[in-house]
Amino acid sequence: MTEATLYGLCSAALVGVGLFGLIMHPQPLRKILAFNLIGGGVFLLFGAVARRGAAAGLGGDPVPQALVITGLVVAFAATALAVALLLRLFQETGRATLGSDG
Amino acid sequence: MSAALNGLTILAVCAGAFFFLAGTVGLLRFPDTLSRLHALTKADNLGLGLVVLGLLFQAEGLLAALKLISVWLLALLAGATVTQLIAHTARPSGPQA
Amino acid sequence: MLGSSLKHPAMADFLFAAAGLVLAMVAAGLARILWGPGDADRIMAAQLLGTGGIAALLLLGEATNVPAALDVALTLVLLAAFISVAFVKGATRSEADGA
Amino acid sequence: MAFDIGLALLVLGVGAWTVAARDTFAAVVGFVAYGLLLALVWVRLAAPDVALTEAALGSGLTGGLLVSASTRLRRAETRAVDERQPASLRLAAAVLCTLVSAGVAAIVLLLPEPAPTLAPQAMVNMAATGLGNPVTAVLMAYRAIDTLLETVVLLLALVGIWSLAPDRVWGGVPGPRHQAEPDGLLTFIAQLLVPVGILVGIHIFWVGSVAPGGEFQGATILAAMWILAMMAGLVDAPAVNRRWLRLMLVAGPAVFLTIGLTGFAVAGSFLAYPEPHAKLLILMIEIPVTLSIAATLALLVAGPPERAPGR
Repeated sequence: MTEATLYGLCSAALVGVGLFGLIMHPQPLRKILAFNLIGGGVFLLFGAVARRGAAAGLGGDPVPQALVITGLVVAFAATALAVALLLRLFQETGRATLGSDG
Repeated sequence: MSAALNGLTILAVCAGAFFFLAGTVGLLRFPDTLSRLHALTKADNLGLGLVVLGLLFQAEGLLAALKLISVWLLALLAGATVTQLIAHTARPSGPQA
Repeated sequence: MLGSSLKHPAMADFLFAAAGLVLAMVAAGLARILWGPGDADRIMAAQLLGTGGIAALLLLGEATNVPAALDVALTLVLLAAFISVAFVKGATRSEADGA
Repeated sequence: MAFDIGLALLVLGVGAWTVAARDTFAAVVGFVAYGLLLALVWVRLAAPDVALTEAALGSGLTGGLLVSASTRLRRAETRAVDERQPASLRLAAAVLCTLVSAGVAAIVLLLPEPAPTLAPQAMVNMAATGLGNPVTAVLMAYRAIDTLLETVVLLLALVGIWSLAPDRVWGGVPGPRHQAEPDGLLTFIAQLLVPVGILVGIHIFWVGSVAPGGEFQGATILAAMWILAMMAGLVDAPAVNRRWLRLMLVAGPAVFLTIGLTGFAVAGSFLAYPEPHAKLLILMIEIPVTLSIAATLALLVAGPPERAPGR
């Protein structure tokens, strides 16, 4: 097994673990964390694909690597927006949970 | 000459690894927050410092050496200051362990 | 400060093994995050992981000839300090919120 | 290989802990550790540019944001009753997630052989851009439109956050006013770290054209240093209705778009750079874009306005 395959399998497991957290946790902050966990897994999958594409004297294919950098920035923007919404909810209601009766 | 430098690298890196071991043991074994803090700062500073020293013997060029030293100094500064800040926040409620 | 073009292959192996060793010991320290009991302990465990992770990264970069590992280490150490300050500030703000 | 297996297991273990932890703050600390380990993984996968981004943004800035949010929400979290989902739901979710993981794993194992790659094309065309780092070349030349749109996405997220401000502080100053203590520890650390951090940020931006680094990584470090200076009370956050601030935020995308549109006239298509000037044009885009991204990222962390704008 190559290291690309190894980390690819690791990414598959991370996506599953993150998805589980996203479904099971009632608190929004935990959902945001799980969303970022899934993100890490997906980016790692791109990394494995990039590593497999090593050619022309490069250790990896630069195109998926650049896509991951773009993805990380967008994931950060989404996280910041989600956190701001959550803190605003907390300020308004004193609660940090979703649902009808908290 | 190169063999001597390699020997120094091995010596320093091994000593650094030992201090990381000591820090981990301290973190796991010491009874209260403040003494763990004490153990940790020692391990941090010396472990990373010795690894950096070891790698300095292998560094290519002045910039790389400068970066290595900066990593250590920054870790030292941040670690020491942050440890103090944490000690302050840990104190009002007392050691929590 | 001799060029690493002269580096002995055994040296690369040694540095690589040392990176693994430091990482393994730091991983053991991670158990602290699992136990808690206080936030301060968790931050400390993360800090040990941070320092150990940086040491492992430096060793790895030298072993596999990735000079950019130095920049990654510099970034990590700066951002680790940033996170710790955010923790202290957040804790004091939480007290202010509750007052 | 033993190293890689250990590292992969460690990443997985920390990831699982982040989900399993009962306490939210512990989970956040786990997430920061997860990011640090991922940076190591990226070095192993021969992607130092991504390792830098992960260290700066994925773990660092995101970690700081989540740490302060979780410490502030502490009070609300303890009040929230620990509602455990029913076992049947847990089982169903576990089965679903296992299936998803198995699907992704199957994709990994069934990837085509030999692996398709754009690396040779990237290398062949890199000379035309005058750059020495293929990842920067992809971001700034071949896929420049993605990068342009991304700077716009960041601005949209910031508009979204600002629009969460209550009416009375509309256009005001984000965050509380942090008091500087002249002899305080925090002031001391900030005064030492901020200048060094700015230097490192500029260095990482600057080497990005020939070595791992670039505008996103450099901008993230600059943003973190600005926030650090705000938290230490060295500077106050600006009111978000300030004209200079608005200009700083849009300067990057605006210059990018202008040079992109000029591409129609001088090189025949949108975002095409005339060859002898490619490097100069890319640099002309990169400098304002870096400043704009740094300001946007810092304000994304600072959050919506909380104090009325002063005059």
